[in-house]
Amino acid sequence: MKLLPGGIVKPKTTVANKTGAWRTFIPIYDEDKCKKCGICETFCPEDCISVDENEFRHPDYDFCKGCGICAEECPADAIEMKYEEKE
Amino acid sequence: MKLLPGGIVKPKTTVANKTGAWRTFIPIYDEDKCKKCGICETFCPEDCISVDENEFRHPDYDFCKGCGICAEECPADAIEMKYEEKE
Amino acid sequence: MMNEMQILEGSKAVALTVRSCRVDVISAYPITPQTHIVEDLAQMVADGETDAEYIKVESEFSALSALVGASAAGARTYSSTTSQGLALMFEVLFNASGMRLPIVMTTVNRSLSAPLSIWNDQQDSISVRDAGWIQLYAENNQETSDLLPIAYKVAEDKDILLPAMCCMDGFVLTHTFEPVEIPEQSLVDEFLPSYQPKYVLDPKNPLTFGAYADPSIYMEFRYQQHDAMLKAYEKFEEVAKEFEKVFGRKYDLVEEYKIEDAEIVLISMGSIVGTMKDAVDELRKGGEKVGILKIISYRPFPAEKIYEAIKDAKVVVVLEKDVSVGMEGGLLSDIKSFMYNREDRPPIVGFSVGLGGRDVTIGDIKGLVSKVKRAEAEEFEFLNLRREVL
Amino acid sequence: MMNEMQILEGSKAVALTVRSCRVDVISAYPITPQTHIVEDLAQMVADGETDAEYIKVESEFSALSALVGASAAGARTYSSTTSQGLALMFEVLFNASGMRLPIVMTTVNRSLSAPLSIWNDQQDSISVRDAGWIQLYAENNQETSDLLPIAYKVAEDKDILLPAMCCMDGFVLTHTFEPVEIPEQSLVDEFLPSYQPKYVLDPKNPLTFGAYADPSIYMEFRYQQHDAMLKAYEKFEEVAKEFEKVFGRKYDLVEEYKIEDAEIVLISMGSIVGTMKDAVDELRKGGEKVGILKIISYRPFPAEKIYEAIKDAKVVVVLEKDVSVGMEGGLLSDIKSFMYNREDRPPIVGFSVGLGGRDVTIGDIKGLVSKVKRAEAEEFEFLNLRREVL
Amino acid sequence: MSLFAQGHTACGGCGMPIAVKLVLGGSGENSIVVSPTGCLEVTSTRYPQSAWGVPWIHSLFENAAAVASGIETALKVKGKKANVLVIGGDGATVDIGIRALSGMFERGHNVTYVCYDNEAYMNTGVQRSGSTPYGASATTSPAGKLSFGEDKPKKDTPAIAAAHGIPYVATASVGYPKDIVKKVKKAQEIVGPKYIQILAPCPTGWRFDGSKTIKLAKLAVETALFPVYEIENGEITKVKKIKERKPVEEYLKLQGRFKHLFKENKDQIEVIQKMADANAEKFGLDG
Amino acid sequence: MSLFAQGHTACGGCGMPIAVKLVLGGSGENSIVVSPTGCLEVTSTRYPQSAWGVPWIHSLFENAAAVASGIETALKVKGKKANVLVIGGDGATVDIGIRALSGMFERGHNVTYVCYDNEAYMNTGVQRSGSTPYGASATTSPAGKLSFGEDKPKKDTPAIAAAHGIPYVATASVGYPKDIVKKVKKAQEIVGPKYIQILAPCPTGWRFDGSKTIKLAKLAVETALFPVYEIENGEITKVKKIKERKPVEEYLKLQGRFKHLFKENKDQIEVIQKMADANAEKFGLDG
Amino acid sequence: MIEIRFHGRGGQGAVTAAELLAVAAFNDGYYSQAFPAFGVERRGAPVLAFTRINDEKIRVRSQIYSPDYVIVQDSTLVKTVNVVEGLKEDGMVVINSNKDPKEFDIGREIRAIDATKISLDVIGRPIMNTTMLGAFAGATGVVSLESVKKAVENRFEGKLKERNVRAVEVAYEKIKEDAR
Amino acid sequence: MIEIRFHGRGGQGAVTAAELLAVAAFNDGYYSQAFPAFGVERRGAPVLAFTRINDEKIRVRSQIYSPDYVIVQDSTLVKTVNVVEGLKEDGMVVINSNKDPKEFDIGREIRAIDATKISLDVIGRPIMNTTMLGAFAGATGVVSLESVKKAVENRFEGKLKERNVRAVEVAYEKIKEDAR
Ligand SMILES: Cc1ncc(C[n+]2csc(CCOP(=O)(O)OP(=O)(O)O)c2C)c(N)n1
Ligand SMILES: Cc1ncc(C[n+]2csc(CCOP(=O)(O)OP(=O)(O)O)c2C)c(N)n1
Ligand code: SF4
Ligand code: SF4
Ligand code: SF4
Ligand code: SF4
Ligand code: SF4
Ligand code: SF4
Ligand SMILES: [Mg+2]
Ligand SMILES: [Mg+2]
Repeated sequence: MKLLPGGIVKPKTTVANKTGAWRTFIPIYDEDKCKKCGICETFCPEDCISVDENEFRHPDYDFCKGCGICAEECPADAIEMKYEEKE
Repeated sequence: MKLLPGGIVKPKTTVANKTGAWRTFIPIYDEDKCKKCGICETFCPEDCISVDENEFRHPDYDFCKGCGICAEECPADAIEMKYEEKE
Repeated sequence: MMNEMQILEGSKAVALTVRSCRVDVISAYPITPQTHIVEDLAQMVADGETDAEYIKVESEFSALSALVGASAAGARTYSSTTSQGLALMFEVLFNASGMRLPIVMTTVNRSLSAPLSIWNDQQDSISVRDAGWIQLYAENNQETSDLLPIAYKVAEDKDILLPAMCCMDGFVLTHTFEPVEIPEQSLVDEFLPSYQPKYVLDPKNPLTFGAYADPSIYMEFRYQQHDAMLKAYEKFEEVAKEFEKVFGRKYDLVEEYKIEDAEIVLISMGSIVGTMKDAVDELRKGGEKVGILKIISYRPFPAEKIYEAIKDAKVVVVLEKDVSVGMEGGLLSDIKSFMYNREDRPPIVGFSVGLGGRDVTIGDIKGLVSKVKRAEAEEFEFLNLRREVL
Repeated sequence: MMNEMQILEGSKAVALTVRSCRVDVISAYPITPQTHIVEDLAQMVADGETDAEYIKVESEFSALSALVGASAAGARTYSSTTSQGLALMFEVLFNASGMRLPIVMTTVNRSLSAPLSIWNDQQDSISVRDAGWIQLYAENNQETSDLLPIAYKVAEDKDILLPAMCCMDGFVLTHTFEPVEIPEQSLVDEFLPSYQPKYVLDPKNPLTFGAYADPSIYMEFRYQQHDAMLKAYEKFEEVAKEFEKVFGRKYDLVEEYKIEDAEIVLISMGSIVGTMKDAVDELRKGGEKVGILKIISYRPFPAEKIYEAIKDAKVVVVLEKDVSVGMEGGLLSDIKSFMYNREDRPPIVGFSVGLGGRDVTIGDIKGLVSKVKRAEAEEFEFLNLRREVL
Repeated sequence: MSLFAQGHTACGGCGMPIAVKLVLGGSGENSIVVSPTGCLEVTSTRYPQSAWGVPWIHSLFENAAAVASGIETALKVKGKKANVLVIGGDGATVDIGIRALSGMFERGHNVTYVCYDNEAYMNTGVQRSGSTPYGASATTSPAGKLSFGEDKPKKDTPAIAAAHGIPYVATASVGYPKDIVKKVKKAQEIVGPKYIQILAPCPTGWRFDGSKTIKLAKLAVETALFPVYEIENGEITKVKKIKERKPVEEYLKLQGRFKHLFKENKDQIEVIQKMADANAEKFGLDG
Repeated sequence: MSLFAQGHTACGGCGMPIAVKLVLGGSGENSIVVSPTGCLEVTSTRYPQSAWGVPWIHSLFENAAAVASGIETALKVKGKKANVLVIGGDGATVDIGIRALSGMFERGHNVTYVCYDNEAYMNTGVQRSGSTPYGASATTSPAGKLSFGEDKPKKDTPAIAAAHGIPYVATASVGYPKDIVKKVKKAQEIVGPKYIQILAPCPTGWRFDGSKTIKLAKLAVETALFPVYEIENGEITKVKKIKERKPVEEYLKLQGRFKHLFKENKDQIEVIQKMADANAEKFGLDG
Repeated sequence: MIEIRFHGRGGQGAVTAAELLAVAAFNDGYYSQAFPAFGVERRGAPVLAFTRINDEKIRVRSQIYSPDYVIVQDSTLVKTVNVVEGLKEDGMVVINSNKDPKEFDIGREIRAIDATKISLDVIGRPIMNTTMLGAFAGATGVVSLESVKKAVENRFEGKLKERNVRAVEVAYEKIKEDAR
Repeated sequence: MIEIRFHGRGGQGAVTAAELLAVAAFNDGYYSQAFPAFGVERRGAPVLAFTRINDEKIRVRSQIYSPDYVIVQDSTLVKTVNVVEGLKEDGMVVINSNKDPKEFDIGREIRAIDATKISLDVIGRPIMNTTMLGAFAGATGVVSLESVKKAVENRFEGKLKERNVRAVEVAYEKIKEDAR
């Protein structure tokens, strides 16, 4: 790739950077408990929680750093942080 | 005179600079009118008005620039600004 | 020709030319002796004589920073400063160049504090010679004007994209009334089309400007910038030719004066060259083979042209208004360094002259030449030092 | 010897040495990779381990400005910065030197934006080479420490009175743990007595500092400053001898490494010299007559010592971590310029290396030497450029 | 996906990207953002990658307000319209950048300046800033034998901004996301300089577990240590009332940066409580 | 002779040297003064002469507050005591020097910062500063076909200073000399940063006859365009009441810098009158 | 000269580990040098650190490209980073893992230790950098156990000091045991 | 080349006078140059300004040390400043004074005019810089009356324009008359 003068960069190109690998703990979502309130989504610093057709939330593990905010803030205790065995 | 490193200068050495020569108008003090209030002295930007033993004020013409503040502010109209014939 | 000329202050000539370059955004902070330029521009804005906006910043740091933003947003931009103001911009100078923004600035040349001095020398611009700015030096107020559209055209070229400063000696040029042919609007429009950058800050194409570079790539950005400056050498020549076509006035990176047969070549930049020309004429009358190489473009550095001009001289003398403390002048170093590995290289000596506004006369130049002829000049020295106070 | 040593981070070594120099006033602003130095100092202050006051300024501009005030009031002063911080200080750098205040600063070397880079090169300090500061460069953390008391002693000498920066490569030295013999307090006290300036801000002797100079006198102030820098050459030698007497470690303006019979002399400054030494040893094993001239003092410029060291070389190679955009490196220019009028002058080529933290290995040095030997090196080039992205 | 993309490299649990996505949510696509050096810039724009979905520019650490001034002016001359924002850290805003900021305020540029306040220089390793709160240990104002950490109260930057006579000043916290979006939207509708300071906890610098970011962002408000309010044309027009104000201890004890207060410097906790009480009083937070 | 000697080269009738001698009168011999670049520096310290009777130092235009911070700290370390003052112009204070000033305030240095306010950059030829009043014509905010001069209100620097939470802020005018001496004396007794802004008319820049300096210095106060007050620990503690408030016209018409208002821009005089009214209201000046 | 490269994640103390190893070697009477791969990495992101150990003064300043040893503090890194890059043919990897080292198919000698578990057990936190040093000492003999312990002792205070020293010992014994 | 030096006081418009003289010469078809002795002088302080007039382009930039003419706007300056310094032997001084020029014992030709009075009478203010130019043109013929008037016309507006032009004329006539 050739350098553009001054180092101009295309938008949203960090998506190539799979920060999911940084994770130690992983959030596990329990649809049975979920109230579809969207709080997890609002607070996720990685903005990596999407909504499916049934309004359930799903973290994108490619990017989720496992911070645990969603689990902490979920009013329904629908998210559990687990130590992730990645090997 | 040798330069001191950094250009250090002795205090109050501007007194060598006789700014009286700048004057176009000259303040003439009238002791008969003077109330000895000291207002002229307080306001003179050249700080060149002194007090004699009788508490009369005298401008130092070596420095007086002839601004006219003293004349303007004198509550007794004891000072008159005159065009100065210096030649 | 004479009747197309106006007689006016150098600062006014610059301000009028800036207007005719159809600058979009001006951002500047007042400082002696640059003030008249920006005051004239402010008055034009107040009178609706230009469409430019003038940002009345609170410091020179912000003056140039605002232009970084404006230029990235696609505006043609202008500033002017000098001395302490240029020094205060130092960090932004490198930044603007690294970001490859073709900002143009009139650098009025004045000495640097301490001690404070509002008078002319060229320490300010020469001390920022590393920063990646094109630097052009004017001898007279015709040049202070003409070099502006030339600077814009070189700077904005897609292969260059470097900021440029047009340097003019403080007071000596800014405050001098003399006849100048102000580039006419229609001709300027012909010569200098509006600025159409390829990449701008635009929500429709949301690019990121100024990403940082880790060790895997930083060096390449620096090289690119370095290379652009090298390319600006030929670009300047090309643009100067176009300028000549439109305006009839001829410029080059350097100007030679009575140099063909010269045994002593004097090199300098800026307004002092005028005085030197008169001195050379007088010396020539006395039979001395003296010539002048005037540097107009200090960056890009006109290396090959300098070489061609001085290779046959018996001795070369660089006169400049700066000193790298404990070393010598910047121009002297650049010239000697560039010539170092050449076979046919004349001896070169250098003088710091006119620091802090010390006047330089025709007599001074003649004295200096005679000192050099007598082989009494040191490799580098200060001209006209008052030894008695030291 | 080994058991008097400690192993610790370079930044810590510097901080401990600053403390042992009995600095009165510290003023600094954090910036990577200088942070550990000032954090260590802040902790010492918080723990009452030093009598110094630490002014937690809001910018580097104020950091140095505060020291201008403190130094004029008679305090021994210290700061540390790097890169953008040094650039931001630019105006104050000239000012502090012109005011002849012996402030000492650790300049951590880092590249300049744009593009932003927090990594090491020496563009920052080299680009302020005109400013009238003594500049010393350390190869390792023993030197980063030892050069501090030396710098104070030279700077504070009544014939010198110039500020000094001790330069250390960012990360490469600041963040490296290695064994260092920290100058012991009693020895430092012996070597470096307290600062007793002749003129200070004192109501009992109400002097005026920083008067401005008109054209009749400015040039003489500049010359005085220039002359002080020239004098610092011998002063450094003198002080280094005293240092050796007290601490047993020997310093000079330059250090020669395997240079006696060297046909190729490499010149550089800072931490890269360590890698170069290993490379030279390997090259020598292969029969190459290569040596190194390490510049410790870049300002004052060790002109004569450089001349002596390189005059018999077949070729000289300057490696440096900077570039004057469109020209070449500053050290290269200085050396070539200084040697220009000499008769016995070897060819000199230069390389910009390690810009923006690009790593330089033993292999790189060997490759560079072999390129020079094959006479394939250009007069000036960038080492290890990734051509594919250009 | 919002206008601030995934794959940025902020620490897990960082409050700053939460603030950024909310701010961009409020200002929308037609925005141009300027950021000074700091965690945001470093974690979002390492060449050749960028997290930004709107045009974004970085120049230096201390000049974002001036760069934004230039952009706004260029748009004006060119007859274009876009929301010009600065999003910068507290250090860039309240310390080294305050001259540029003050100038931008004074000149009346139509720019929304957002300061994400993580209360120290995080990018360089948690050195104090003017915005660091009293009692916090930072690397240049460390707790130590003679020191209980930062000994100056948090710089009141919103008050300084308001003293410039700008039309809109607000504070907010990532604990209250809708409030942020609302305030940014409101700011965009006002012509002139706007200043919004958003508390964005930093797990690394404050030393707490990243999952507690929102909790702390709320506690700072609930203890009245970080009052949330709006000032329009110099008048306080709205404050976020606190139902039951919590003792500052609840907030402090969760953070490593205040740990030392619970050992040698208990008296300082009372000082901090008084500061909270003063805030509550001044802004009428209780109730 | 006061501590500011004769032979300085300020224009005849300049208000600034009046302010300086009064300030030094208040602070006394045991003072150290820092001055930034400006009329004061240039008219008092041309090598090899100095008007100063106390130790004085100049470094640059924008760093006086930082230089003073360093001096104060050095004295502290050395165990010496002296009144450290800055005496600087409005440009040096409210524009280019405001970062250094803000930093000095925040750090709490024991320094009295005196701004002599002549409402423009006089030394360089009457360019606008942040302190230039609305409607004044200055060389970079000139009256012109499309312009009535400066179009931004005077920067409220005392309010900005007060927002920093410093213990003492005051305004004064050379029209009231005793007030200046009193305020400086008071400031010296308070530990911490003090800010005093003194109106000092400039006959050259405001374009009036030098004899009218005191008259104008009083009129500015009597019209409520330059309110005189003290703020202690954030509270307004004292204001100079105005017996019979004068219409702003009386003040404006004496000055060349406002001359254009009496031609094409009469409406702007009303705007200025409203500003004065607002000041009177805000500070309770009338009565 | 012995060259060691550390792979870890931001926040795991890889840089501290490299420094402590240098200190330990220094304690053993060697010259040593430790430094990070300077970067802007945040917590969780992959990071590198380096240590050199030598009989003579160390002058070279480049990064380490052909290490003799690689210490991997986080086995998940193996997936995203080529941890054996440049590792000498006869070099060795010491990895933090509860798996059988044979499962890592990396073409070099490899020794595994469940340092996270040991750290959790002994120190009470999953910070395993000191533990890994104990394991490294045990597996390689490059530095002595005593010197590692001394280095760790000087770095920590109070309870953490004891526990870290203990973790070093445990790991040292464990990896020696495993080798038997 | 003709070189003229102006002596005045800050605020008296010496710089403007030098400029107007250059403009007048330009109007007459010459090349010309005008510049101040750059300084920081305030109102009332002695100041200098310079004008050069030539048939060819003027290149020299130094100050003027050997003027052909000296114009003294304020006769009080004679006491403190050596106004004839460097003045050519055959040079001339034009001074603003109501005295008989013979009273000035300065060893050069001198012409006096009471410019202050003329200015007060004609312009209504004691600003005598344009008046002095009229006198200079009359006394020396270096520039034409017409060109001086044109220069002054272009510089001023409204009433000031007329009055200044008139002052130029009056002074021109007066000094010519005196010479008769
Ligand atoms: C002139 C200058 N000084 C110092 C720095 C170093 N620096 C970069 S970011 C930073 C701290 C940023 O703090 P803040 O603005 O609060 O943002 P944060 O990192 O906390 O998000 C510092 C000190 C710099 N880049 N430029
Ligand atoms: C960095 C820098 N920018 C600009 C200047 C030029 N300058 C010197 S004094 C001055 C104006 C001073 O104004 P103020 O502070 O109000 O003081 P005054 O002259 O009005 O007394 C300016 C713009 C400078 N010296 N340094
Ligand atoms: S916060 Fe909990 S309840 Fe709400 S959407 Fe997310 S998972 Fe469901
Ligand atoms: S753990 Fe953190 S990063 Fe992962 S989805 Fe939840 S909030 Fe987002
Ligand atoms: S005229 Fe002015 S300078 Fe002279 S004495 Fe009166 S007040 Fe002072
Ligand atoms: S002001 Fe007038 S009355 Fe008062 S002392 Fe002076 S001359 Fe006398
Ligand atoms: S250091 Fe703090 S502010 Fe910076 S990215 Fe990490 S958590 Fe966020
Ligand atoms: S210009 Fe104004 S402030 Fe400056 S010296 Fe003259 S009157 Fe005083
Ligand atoms: Mg921050
Ligand atoms: Mg002012």
